[in-house]
Amino acid sequence: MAEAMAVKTTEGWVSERLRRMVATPHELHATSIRGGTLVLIIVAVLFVPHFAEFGNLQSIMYSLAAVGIGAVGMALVTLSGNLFMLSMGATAAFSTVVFASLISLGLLPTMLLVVAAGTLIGLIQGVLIGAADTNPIITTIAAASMITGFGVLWTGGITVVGHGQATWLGFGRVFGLIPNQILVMLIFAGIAGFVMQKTRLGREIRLIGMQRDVARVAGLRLIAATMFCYGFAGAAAALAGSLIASSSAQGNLTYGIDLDFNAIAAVLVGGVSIRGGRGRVGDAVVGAMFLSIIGNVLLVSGVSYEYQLVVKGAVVLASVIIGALLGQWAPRLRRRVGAAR
Amino acid sequence: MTAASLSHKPATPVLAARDLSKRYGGIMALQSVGLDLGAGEIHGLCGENGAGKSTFIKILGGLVRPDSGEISVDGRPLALGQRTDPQLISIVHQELAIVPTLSVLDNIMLGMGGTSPFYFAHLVRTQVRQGLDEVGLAHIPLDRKASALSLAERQLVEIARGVARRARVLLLDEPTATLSDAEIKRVFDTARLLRDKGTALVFVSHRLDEVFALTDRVTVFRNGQHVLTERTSDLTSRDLVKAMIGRDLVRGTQKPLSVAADRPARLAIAGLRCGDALKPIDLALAPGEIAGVVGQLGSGADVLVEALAGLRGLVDGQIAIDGRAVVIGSVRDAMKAGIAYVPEDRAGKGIFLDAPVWMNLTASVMGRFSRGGVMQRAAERERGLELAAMFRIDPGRLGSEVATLSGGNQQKVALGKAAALTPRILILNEPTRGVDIGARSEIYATLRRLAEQGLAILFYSTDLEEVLELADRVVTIFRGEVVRSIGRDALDGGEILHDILRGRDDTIVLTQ
Amino acid sequence: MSQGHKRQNYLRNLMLGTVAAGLLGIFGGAAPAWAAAKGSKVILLTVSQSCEYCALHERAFLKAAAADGINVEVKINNFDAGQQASQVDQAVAEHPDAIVVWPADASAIVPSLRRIKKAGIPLVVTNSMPNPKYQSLWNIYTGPDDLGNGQQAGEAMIQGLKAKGYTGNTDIFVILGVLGTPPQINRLDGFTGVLKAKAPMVKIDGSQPGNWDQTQATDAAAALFTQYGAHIKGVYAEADNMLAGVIVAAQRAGLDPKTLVLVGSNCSVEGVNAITAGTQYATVLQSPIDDGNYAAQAVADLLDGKSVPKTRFLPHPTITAENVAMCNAAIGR
Amino acid sequence: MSGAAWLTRSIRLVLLVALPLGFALTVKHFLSLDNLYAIFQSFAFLGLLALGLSVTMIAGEFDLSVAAMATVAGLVTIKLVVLGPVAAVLCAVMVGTVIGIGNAVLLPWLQISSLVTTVGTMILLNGVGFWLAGGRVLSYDNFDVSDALDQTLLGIFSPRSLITILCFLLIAAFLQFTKLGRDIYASGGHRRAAIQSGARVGLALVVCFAISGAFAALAGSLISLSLATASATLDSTTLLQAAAAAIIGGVALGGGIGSPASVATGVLILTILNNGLGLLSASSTELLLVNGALLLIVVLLDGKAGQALMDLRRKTAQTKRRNVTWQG
Repeated sequence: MAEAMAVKTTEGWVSERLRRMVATPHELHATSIRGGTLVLIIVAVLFVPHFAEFGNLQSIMYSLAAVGIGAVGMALVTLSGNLFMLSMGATAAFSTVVFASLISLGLLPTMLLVVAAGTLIGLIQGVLIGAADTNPIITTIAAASMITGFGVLWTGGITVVGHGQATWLGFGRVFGLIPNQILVMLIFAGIAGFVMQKTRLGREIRLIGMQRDVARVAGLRLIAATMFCYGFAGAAAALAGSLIASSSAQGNLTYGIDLDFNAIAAVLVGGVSIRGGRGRVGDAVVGAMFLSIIGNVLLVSGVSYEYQLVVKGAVVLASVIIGALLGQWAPRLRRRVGAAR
Repeated sequence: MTAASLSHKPATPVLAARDLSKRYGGIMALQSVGLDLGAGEIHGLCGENGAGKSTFIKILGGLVRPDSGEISVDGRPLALGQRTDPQLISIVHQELAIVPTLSVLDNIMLGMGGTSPFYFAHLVRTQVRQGLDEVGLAHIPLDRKASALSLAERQLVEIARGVARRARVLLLDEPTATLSDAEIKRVFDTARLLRDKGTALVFVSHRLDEVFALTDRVTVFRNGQHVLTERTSDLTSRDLVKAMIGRDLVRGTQKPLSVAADRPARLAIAGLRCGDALKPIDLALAPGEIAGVVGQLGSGADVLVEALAGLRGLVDGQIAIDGRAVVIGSVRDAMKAGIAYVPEDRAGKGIFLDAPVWMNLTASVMGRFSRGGVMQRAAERERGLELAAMFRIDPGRLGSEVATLSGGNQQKVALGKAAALTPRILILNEPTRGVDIGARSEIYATLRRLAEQGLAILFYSTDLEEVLELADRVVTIFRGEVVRSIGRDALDGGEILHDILRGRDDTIVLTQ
Repeated sequence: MSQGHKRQNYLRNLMLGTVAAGLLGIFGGAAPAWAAAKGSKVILLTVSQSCEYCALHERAFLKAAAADGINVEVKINNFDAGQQASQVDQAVAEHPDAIVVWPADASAIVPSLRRIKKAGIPLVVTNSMPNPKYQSLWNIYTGPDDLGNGQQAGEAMIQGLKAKGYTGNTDIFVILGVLGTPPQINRLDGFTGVLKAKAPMVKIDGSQPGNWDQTQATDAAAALFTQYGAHIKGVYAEADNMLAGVIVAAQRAGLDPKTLVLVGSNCSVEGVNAITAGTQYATVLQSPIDDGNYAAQAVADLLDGKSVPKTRFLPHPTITAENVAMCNAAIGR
Repeated sequence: MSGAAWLTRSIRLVLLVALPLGFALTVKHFLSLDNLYAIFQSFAFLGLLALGLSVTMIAGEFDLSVAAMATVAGLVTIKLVVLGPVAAVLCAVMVGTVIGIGNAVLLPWLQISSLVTTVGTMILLNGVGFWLAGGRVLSYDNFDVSDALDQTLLGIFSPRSLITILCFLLIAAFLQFTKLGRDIYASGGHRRAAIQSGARVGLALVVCFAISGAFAALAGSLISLSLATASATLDSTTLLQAAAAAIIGGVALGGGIGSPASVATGVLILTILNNGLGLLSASSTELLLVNGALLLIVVLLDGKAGQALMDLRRKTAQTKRRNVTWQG
């Protein structure tokens, strides 16, 4: 019986893959954004002067790295069914200050400490949301003002100048080609993706995000999963803060404060369902990539700032609308692909 | 539609639905069905899940536009596909349409229609009160918030809404599914009073005894087609079942297990208490035994099963499994102790609708398939195939989202998810709610097979037929106390009803 | 420092309420307008504590005011013009001896200034000047001369280009602050005006806002470097922290900042570090400490009845590697 | 649930009484007419925003675009003020209403959360704001309108704060005494049940978002006339403040619960707290920490912590009752 199944599965692998790509609304959305990003890159390479120059591609990577990491963290929170974490910007800003204060210890210990601090900040919120069952949006809003408050208390609003070397992270490149920052992002996203897709904890997070009550009756570890997501998102914000602070080895409570909305936009554009449980970490990274490329194309074509904002807003709104429309077409498409099979 | 199927057609139909058809994708949900309804008639509508009842109801309510057909009320045709005027046809939905944050009065007045944009609660209050008093709903509190009501009271509010609207046609979609018998009686009384006042009623139910008790005529749908419309008194229960499933139902074939007193108990409960809901309860369950717990809503019978599943937090009293004392304070405690649980609310608590079948089946036992926290998909897949075979789930659909399965197959997945734990005790809450008759007997057979392998099964059900069909032993509960715990053959439905309605001693009922 | 001061104020106010005739209350509550500075009560409406310049400004102001024996109450609004308007209402309600306002928005503040004027409370506007046609509404303005600041930056750019041997047609670009804010507009006007008049062959190829933010400035500059590539010989950023972003972008684009003429403004920590490292050519000093001190001085003089000039601009010397020490002193490092 | 609601309601009332009382006792000038006027001036702007937002919250939705809408409306007003201030305000409110309706129309069509669509609208409006401003701060030289809007009436009010109070009364009457108002509560209380029982959920949502858009626009329009200025960079914390006010006042994020009275309570608690702390010369740090802590306490009480406290209270009450019966 099992053997027969295995044979059937191998034969059906390609069509199964195809079915998977359009099976659910968020998958369909994610697939289209991946396609859209590809089309965008091709169009930009062909029609936007200077776009394909190596320096420009690098600058896209630099502008992507921190937001991409933030989007990965945000995606975990969204997948766990807790919508958005609105304290990521504050955490990132706070982390730039911690980074600059500690950088004299050396880059690696500093990054580890900063990420540990961010994890702790996230974990505290995770405990409140997971164990005390508080509303995630309001809890993180409140946390954001308290994090900023403590930040001001500590620094007095002054830019903290670090005494140490952070150039490996700020400017370093592998073989002089790929910025180290983008490597850090890829490794981070890879870890998150592995946890979410391959591990027990990741499966639990997705199932809890999908239907919390079912997960409770099924005996899944609700509190641990929620705490993990928030801890991880806090770590992501802190890592993003490190990236931002590394270029000048300085920290200030205004650096990276807009990480929240950039990460949310990436999650929305990437097609992670905000109903929770449906979507992948990679989708958020693709969303961030799409937005970075759009932003870069507009900047490079010299479009004025007002129009850049309008276009970015339109992209997010259009992506939301298209995603939702795809959601309604998805069942029909699924039937068709199913029938073809 | 044949002429024969429209025999006993009333002279002046209040509701006349003709030639209704609806196609969803490639599936004919309804194929040219019709129904005529006279004033002062209670009309039963029966059919298995997927027979087209709910599509029919949605078309009547104007929530779905049929591909063809026409509906008229009192001779005036309805505009199809638009919300039907609730004063013509009012529907009491199976899934309660009660807004918990609103007061009872607001709930009753919700969607009332009418031209005035204003709503002054104090002005309509008296009128609504009178209308309800007339049909025997005098006890419904109008000013309380609906969230403070019991499930049964909410059901009555829903019916009260139909009454207040003074609808010509009142459609009750499984109004008794969640009710205890005392409350069912109240619903029936109200329905009869309304009938006597000239309202036409449609009564949709899975419970055949109720259909026979209440209705004047019965219509049966099967696979989207009209099968029969007959006077209820002209039919036997067997006729009806045959019309519904298209063949004779073989039932009650399983011999009940006679409990040997000398067998060591698999589950032994002593002095189990849960707040005020459950007085100290003693209960023992042998391996291989299937026990049915019966009780009215609020009797504490459902609390007992939930407490054993770890859903009620820490409870007082002793629980021993195979002679070893265990402490159950959470779902995970219960699972560790060897207890698996299948909840009553399948879509809300039982299964992950948007996750594939295999992921559901192993959801509670992921720890067994993870090495260093990483899931071992091959082992998981193998176990999924085993469970699918055990519960007769099509192995080709292991990768499909559960939402795409029928109700019966969804319940099999829920059962498989619990069985995956390889429990020593399986606890079921309403094991076949919303499952059609065919899948139901399959599930009973599987449960019996599991029991024969040594599993002890304890289930709670409000369906007496189910209890008599499945249980080796019946435990009746009244006001948090066990009335009787006795072999199935030793008592009949009437005695069970007596137990759960009155308890041991009739005088208890009088002292409030 | 500032925290300690505020704690004192907090306690003082508590005392004011509970002990009706508290020792400080005699000075704090009952003094008439135009009283002497010593023992007077002044409300400072400032914009933010989580911006370096703002924080230093507030500290300097508080320190100088304390030295003059002025009791200061601070209200902060995070650059929210609407909130500042209601803080002005609140401040007027307290009948202080004088008010010092750092407008969150130089235009939106005007109706509030009218209210203060109507209430007859002496007023000092600090840091950003509303349209001079309303100058009858305030007693003294102290703060930066953004036009002059931009002009100075233009001079520094011309000088730098000459020093690095870029003659003839030269391309530069500009990174701007938040569009529409007076420093952004005035600094750009000053900068372009000087270039047009004195170095017409220097061409501004493009501009993008960096919103006073290093990260955004990095992205904007990266795009402009991409767009205009190796032609670019100089960059002007309206603030040093944004110029730090420009330096990052240049390094990432493989350009050596030392070969470019990079001119910033304010002489904040970022600028000092970059000038010391040789990656930045020049900046224009705008000292937050002077800014705060000037405002405190102005309000003290005003209350003491001294005759003071209507407008007092901060000095805005050019800072290069030679005189960077001056800047260190000015920002208190 | 209702238990936790009881607890937070009592805490709210205690705050609403204790805060002003405490400040009146400890802070000079707190009870002066001028300061009460200042409190109501703060109430005027935040109140309108929170009111519109809370109507969508009651319907079980959330309009994230209110702050951006206020900014755009302010710019529209100042651009059109040449037509006369009343016409400009009306135009701005109309724009807000239309955009609000647009938000609502997207919902049933797309069947997605308003949290998502309005994030999109917010980012878009933000861009439109910058485009309208064209890189400048728009200002209006005639201060007569500003003076008229903010003149003192009855000692502590101004036309602007009276307009806000009038809006609160109107919405309270609308929600209480119309069928549509009740449909709005039903839509938020239990969406499916509301649809099944025939409540006009689609219409209710359209009206909610129209109200939310219109009030946000009115708030932005009035504040820009009052400041005689509009710019594209309104403070980003405005939205959070409006949401915090609604939640502190007792509007449930889940929908179906709350009223204009509760919104007013929340806005007053926040404005009084900030005003009082301002008079005490609190630093922005202290303000941030106090506001954050207050919000945290409210969510904690709405969550399990409040539930636990309530269980405790119920248990003691039961023990008492039992004791009484035994004695009897």
